Amino acid sequence: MNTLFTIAGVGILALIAEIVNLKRWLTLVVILGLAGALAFLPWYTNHAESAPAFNAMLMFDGSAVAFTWLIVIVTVFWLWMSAGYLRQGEHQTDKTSLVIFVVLGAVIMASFNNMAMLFLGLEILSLSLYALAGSKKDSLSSIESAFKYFLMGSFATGFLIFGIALVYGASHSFNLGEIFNFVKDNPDALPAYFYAGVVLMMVGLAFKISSVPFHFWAPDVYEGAPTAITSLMATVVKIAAIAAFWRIFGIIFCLTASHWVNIVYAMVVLTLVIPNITAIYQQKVKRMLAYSSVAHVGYILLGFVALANGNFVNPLPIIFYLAAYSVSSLAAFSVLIKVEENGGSFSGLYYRNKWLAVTMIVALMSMAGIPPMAGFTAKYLVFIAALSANLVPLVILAVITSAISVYYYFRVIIQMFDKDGSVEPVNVSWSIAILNFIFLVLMIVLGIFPAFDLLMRLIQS
Amino acid sequence: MVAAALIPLFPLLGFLLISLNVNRLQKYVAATIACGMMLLAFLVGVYTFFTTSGPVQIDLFTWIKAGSFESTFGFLIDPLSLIFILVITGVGFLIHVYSIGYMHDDEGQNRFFSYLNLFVFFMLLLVMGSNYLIMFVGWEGVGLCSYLLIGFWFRNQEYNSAANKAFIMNRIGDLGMLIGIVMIFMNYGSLDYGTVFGGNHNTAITTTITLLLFVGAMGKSAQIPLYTWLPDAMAGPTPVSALIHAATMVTAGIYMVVRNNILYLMSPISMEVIMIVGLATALLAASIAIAQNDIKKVLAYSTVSQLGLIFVALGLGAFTAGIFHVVTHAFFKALLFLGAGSVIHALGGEQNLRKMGGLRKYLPVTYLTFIIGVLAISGIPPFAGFFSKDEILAAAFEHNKIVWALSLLTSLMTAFYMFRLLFMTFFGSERAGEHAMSHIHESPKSITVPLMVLAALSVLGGFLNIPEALGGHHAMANFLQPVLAPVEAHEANHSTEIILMIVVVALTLVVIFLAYNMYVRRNDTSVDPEETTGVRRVLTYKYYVDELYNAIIVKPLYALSKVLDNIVERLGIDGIVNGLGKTVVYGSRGLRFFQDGSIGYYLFVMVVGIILILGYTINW
Amino acid sequence: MYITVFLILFPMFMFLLLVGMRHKNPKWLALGGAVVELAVSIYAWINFIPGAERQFSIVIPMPYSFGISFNVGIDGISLPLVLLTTVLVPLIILSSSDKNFNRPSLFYGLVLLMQAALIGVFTSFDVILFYVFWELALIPIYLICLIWGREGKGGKITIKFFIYTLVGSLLMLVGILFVYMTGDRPLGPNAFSLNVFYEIGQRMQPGQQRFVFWMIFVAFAIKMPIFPFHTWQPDTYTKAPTQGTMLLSGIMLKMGIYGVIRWLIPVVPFAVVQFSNVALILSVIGIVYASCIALVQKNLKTLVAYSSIAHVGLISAGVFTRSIIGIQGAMIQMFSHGLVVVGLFYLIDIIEQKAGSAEFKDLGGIRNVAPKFTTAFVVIMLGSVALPLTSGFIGEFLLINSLVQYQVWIGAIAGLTIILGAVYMLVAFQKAMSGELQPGLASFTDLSISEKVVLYPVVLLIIIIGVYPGPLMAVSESSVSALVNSLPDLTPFIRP
Amino acid sequence: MINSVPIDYYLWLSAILFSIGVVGVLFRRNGIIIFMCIELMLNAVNLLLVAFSAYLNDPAGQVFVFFIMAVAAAEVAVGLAILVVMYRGIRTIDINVLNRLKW
Amino acid sequence: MTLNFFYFLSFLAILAAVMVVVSRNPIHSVLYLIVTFFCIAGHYVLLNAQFLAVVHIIVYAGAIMVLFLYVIMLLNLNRESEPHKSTILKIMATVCGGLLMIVIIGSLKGTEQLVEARVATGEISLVKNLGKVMFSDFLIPFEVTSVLLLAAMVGAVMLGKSEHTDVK
Repeated sequence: MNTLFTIAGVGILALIAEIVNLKRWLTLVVILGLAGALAFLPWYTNHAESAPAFNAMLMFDGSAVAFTWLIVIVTVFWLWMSAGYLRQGEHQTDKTSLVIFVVLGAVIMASFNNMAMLFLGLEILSLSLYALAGSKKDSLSSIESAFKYFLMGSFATGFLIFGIALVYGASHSFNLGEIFNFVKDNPDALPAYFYAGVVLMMVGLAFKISSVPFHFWAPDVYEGAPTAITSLMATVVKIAAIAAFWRIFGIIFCLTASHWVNIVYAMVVLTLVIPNITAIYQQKVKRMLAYSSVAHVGYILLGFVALANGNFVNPLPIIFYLAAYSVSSLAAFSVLIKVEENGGSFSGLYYRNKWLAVTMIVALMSMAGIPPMAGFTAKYLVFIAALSANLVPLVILAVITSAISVYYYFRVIIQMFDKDGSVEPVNVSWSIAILNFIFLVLMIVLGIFPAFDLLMRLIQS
Repeated sequence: MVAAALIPLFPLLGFLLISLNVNRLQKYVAATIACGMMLLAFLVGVYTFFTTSGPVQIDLFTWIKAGSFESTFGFLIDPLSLIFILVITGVGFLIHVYSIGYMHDDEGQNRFFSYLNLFVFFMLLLVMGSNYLIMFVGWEGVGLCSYLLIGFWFRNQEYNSAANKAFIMNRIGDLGMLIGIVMIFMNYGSLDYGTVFGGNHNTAITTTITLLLFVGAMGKSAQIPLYTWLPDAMAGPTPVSALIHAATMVTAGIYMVVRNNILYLMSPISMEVIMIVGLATALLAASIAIAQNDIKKVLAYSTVSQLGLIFVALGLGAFTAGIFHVVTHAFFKALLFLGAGSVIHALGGEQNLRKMGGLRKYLPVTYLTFIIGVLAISGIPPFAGFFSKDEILAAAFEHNKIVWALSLLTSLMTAFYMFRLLFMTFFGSERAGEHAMSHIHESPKSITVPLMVLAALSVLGGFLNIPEALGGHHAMANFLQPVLAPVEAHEANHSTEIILMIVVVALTLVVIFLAYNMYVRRNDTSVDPEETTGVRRVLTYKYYVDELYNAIIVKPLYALSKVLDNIVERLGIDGIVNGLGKTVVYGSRGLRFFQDGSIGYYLFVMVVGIILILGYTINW
Repeated sequence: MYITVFLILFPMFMFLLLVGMRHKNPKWLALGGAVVELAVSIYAWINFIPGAERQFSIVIPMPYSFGISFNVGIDGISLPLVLLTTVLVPLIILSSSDKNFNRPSLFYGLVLLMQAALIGVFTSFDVILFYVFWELALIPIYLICLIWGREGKGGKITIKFFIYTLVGSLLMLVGILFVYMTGDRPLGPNAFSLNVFYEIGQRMQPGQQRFVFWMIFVAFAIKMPIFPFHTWQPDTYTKAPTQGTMLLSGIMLKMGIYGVIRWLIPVVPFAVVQFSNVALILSVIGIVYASCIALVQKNLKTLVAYSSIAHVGLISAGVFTRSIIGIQGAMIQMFSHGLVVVGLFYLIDIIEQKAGSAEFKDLGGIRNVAPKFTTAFVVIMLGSVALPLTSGFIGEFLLINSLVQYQVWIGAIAGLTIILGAVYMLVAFQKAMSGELQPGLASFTDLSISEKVVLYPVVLLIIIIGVYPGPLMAVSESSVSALVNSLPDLTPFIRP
Repeated sequence: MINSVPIDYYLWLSAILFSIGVVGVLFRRNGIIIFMCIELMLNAVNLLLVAFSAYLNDPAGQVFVFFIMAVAAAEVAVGLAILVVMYRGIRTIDINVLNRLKW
Repeated sequence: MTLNFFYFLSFLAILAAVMVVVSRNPIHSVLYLIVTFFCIAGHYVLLNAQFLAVVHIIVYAGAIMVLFLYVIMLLNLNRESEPHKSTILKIMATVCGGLLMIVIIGSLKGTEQLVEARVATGEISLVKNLGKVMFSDFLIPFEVTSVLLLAAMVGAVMLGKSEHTDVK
């Protein structure tokens, strides 16, 4: 809770920085501030401690704490990585504070206990992102992506709140605990419009997590937005959206799972197949990563379905998947940013900067799910969960699509070893080199020593 | 007794010494090593022969062991193997000596001797092995050496093809044999001769086993249908033809059948098959031999024919007669080949009979020894072939008159084509080219001495096993007694036997006269084989068997392979795999158009999705 | 007990050393590492007590991971393959001594990483660990093929190879996890250990076993490869750099066979009984099919590639008989095939370097100028056609033996390999080596020292193993019998 | 007073308004009008919430409407800013012109 | 009486909403939307939510729609120049909207038993009650709203501020 205030304070501090001329050290200050926010976050919680707070508006239970940790840590890495982007142009403080607001929204989405908080958190996150997506004002693509994101995002929000309204009408409350109890007490007497509300909320959130068929915005927006913001969307925003999805459907509506789980099935199948196949033909690495990001949602949802289906209330596979994916994705984007600064071509990258290429290879392999990288362990956990819920056909489909995904990931690798490509060396600052090295280590260490038990303790639900 | 283990060791040593230093050794050193090793092996063989009483088994080490399967690397010294050891090392030694002269000018002489030594090693393994697997080692090993030696002059691709053909046809037989061996193991739990022969026999299984083993023999001993490699094998140097493709290797099949006589006697069907195959081969090959014009081809078909005859004997249960004929055949056929080699050597490589003639005054030693060989093979008493062949005919007569008649026919054809060969080579007009005639000379000592020794053996070899009808004691039969299954001996009475002999000899003489009439008096050599017609043409072209095999096996196999490669593999299997990949890529190309960049369209799809989802939910 | 750990980690360490730092002579450093590895593995062989027990084993539970442990050891089935790997890798490194790759340290580093992964595969006794090494082995070989291969831009064939094998292994992962999920799902340090895995697997319902069988079988079938999963192989072998081809054909495809022996047959014995006929028939079809195709190849390299499919078909057929003889035959034949195929590919590499092509139309008469080369070629070829007293014979005899015992006709058809194998090898030899010297080959030199250093050990080993296979076979004997005897009694299922 | 109108009527009304908003979004190409239609959708939701709040006798629903209003205002601010920037760039607010990013 | 008023307001709201969609001139759309908002405000009054109705009119009609109008004027968009979508698309859009309406209305079943459980009074809508709820239970969301508005402001300012660079 104090975490929230600290984050908000950091955001405002970033704005003030414009006035007090703190720009040079802004990123560092913000990182420290976020680290301070983490200090208020418990290492782990158990049930007794995870009481709802602030008139039951927020609840930092196990999964919320885990998601928050993940969000803040990823943001710290992101800030480290994107210091260059933030410093570009005139709006350093604006962009920084908007990013912090995104994080604030994300944390709210991970810890809300009331539909109002969900809505507000989502909107803080979205509005800041709309602006950030368009922050490269001299680029038409950036503006187009901001507009697309904005228009479709608000449209989807309409459905989300329509759903919230219907659920409220049926359950008489916005409080998650009360809704849960209401569902529990009236298992058979739920009105039809309650279910309509549930699926409309699902639509709204599915848009945010960019699951097929509500994913269309994602590739375009990811491609058009400044690369650093794209990576923010692919990591922090995705984590927040999934956290919200988990909170709503994994916890509150899990008792009615039989009414909506088939829809998620269908979304899983579509999300596994369509983006994975579409990504193959992409010519731009950034757009390919966008499709890959959508495709990964398929695996996450697979884990989600498995949990919902198996009455297994531990989001560990999802959290781990998000962590692994975020690290790999950040690593890939960090390389992409450097490459874009140097002409934008990956060809011959290995000969131009070995470590950058190695980071990219490991990142791509991790995303493709090849052991011993983190992505493999993540997929492993998801598959285990899915198998325990007897979702064998879905697992086989997931396996096949992840083999397909190798094709587009490896096309980049192939390009990096292209001998006829550009030879102009790519220079990387020390700070980014260290960051990449940390990513590299993390991707491998998370793969080999996934620290499941640690996470388990963290979640404890 | 361990000394016997040295017998194969010497040639192996020779092989290693020569082959590891093939470029460093002087020619005469290599030749000396090779011949010396052969002599040592022969001497040890003789020593063993005189010191051994009864079968002795020498186990060296466990070779292969896997689960219940165990096979030792060991030797079995018994009368049967001793006879073969002596023939192999003895004749082998002579042929080594002969090769010194014959291969003197060849740059690959050292290589040649190393191969020869290797061959002898494998041949000894074959006959000395104490179990089927060691026999099989030798069996395949001699095939390898045969391959290497047929293709010895590797610049000539035809020779290489002949070598390949030999190896592959042998391998076809070997597969049958291998499966037979495995079935032996399955049914007897061991591959040791002793265990197998003493095991429980089941007629049906034994029949299968023996037939499969005989398939191996068909390949190695050039029987129908796997005989066509042997005439082609004449591509190798002549000593090779003498040693491998006449005297020793091709008799491996006979050795194998005799070695397994206990099994074969269990299975009348197999015996019948062997006899019929042998008889058919004998007739077929003999008839082809009549129309051949290549001196070595004639001898090759003669070998095939003689081997067929021996199989007739084996099929009739006359194992001793078979072995006896193997021994005498080794002597006179080696003699004939070496004689032919001498002629070829003298004529500078000419092998065509139609370009020979009248050579007796130029090559007196060769001529004389050759005549002995021809007489021996034609079965003129008292030369070696007479006794052995007579014994086969006697066995046939007793068994079945038709078999006898056909065997006799073979024998008469043998006499005919052998004398044809003799006459066309040494009699009549001198048809060789001037260039060849200008260089003609009698061969050196290293060639003629082995000829003479072999001639002597061809004269005397028959006395090893004089039939009782002629007052002998069947010395060889008695010697082989321990190896052979006891058979009810119901010999024809001696007078019948003697009458038969007289009839045979008389008919043979008639045939020889016929040949003389045709090829010396009428000098019937001017017919170009291309212009022949009718039966003669069919015979000249060897019944078109090679063409037939080519048409029904080789070509279809290649055609099938091409189809498999180009259609099934490329278009079919790989096509499916690549097709799947391409489908995904095309799918990608198509799917990405759904992402057409227009917000209106995106929203539209979203709404459709929502309608479907809501519709699904309220219908719940 | 640290021998195994050393064997796995030392090449990894060498990999890091090679990739992470600059070296003047990465080739020799890598060779040194490989030789140390060989020495250690021989030390392990000497200290190996013949028997079925797992030795040099160590179990380290991985911190914070559900029951996955670093569970490695060496038993009779592992040791021959470990030896094969440690013998071949130095030879493979040596075989490149005349080549100047660009980025040599990366190349040799990857070769050693590959070695580590392969040894990991052969020594893992934890199924997840096995899987991780299995996949890890794919990465270096992929990169080797990609960076130093002969393929132009795009790397289509390499990626086909990678994805094809990856599909298989991912399905295997599904199978593995399925087995785990049907068990009690313990979280202890041995949750995924071999014995637990066997136990769960053997208790599964027939339907579950069938499912798991197909999931796992496909992975191994692709890796080996068994007909009709083989089409990645000839292309990859042709396009990979020779050292990559050697790694692939010499060692990597043994992973599939090893997998069947260790991770398929004992895990789902009922399903194996039920489907072994299918597997056998596929293998046997593969033998004949690949041999036929080899017959009409116009290039030595593809010919050997197809011959490899045929030989492996025989091995897998033998393994699926589930008899001691068959599996022992497979063990020895794996070793032999590794030697032979590495030798053959090296010979072809020499031809390609000196003649500029491995197409038959450009070759002929090499015998005239290169007798030592010819001798090596002949011996290795004879090993390939399984002539007695070469290592190939021991294996093929035992394999055909087991097949004939299983079903005479299957044995007979599988036995066609000894005929067809002879046909295509001899014809290839004739076309490439015999005849008149092709005018373009006049400069073909005989073996150089560095070539001898590779070929002579191969030749010697082929003959030594052929003459005296005892020591090698004794290593695996009791492990194989223990494995076969531990299978549940399935007599009622055999030959219904 | 309120009970004389069945709540279903309000639900239907808000559903109809919401759907009209959706139709408008799909119907028009003018960015600003699409945006207005989205506002219409939000208002439909507001109506729904107020109706529920009144019939359930629960003030929370109405409080939620305040939040929606606040969000709508914020959205309009950001949205119109984006729209203006876009207009500066491409001199139109026709959404169909926006397809640089595709495939 | 109330019911009739309800019908009238509803009819007007729907009509105005339809006009928003079909009007060619953006200005007209804005004006129709304002009409709709007023009707909705009327519904709020009918529902006893008078305070909300007032706020609604102030925020929407007074602030938001003015902003819209301002932008339309600023960008000089008050022409009927919008190239319309093709007829088939329009039909599809209408069909889709109709279908959506049907499924939503179809899902709005089963309201009876829940609503009748409570006695509705007008008291909840009093400013006093709303304020209590807002500043006790919903305090945090209220505070968070300030962050939301701040974020929107920062975003809008950042986007709106011209950087004196040419758009590429």
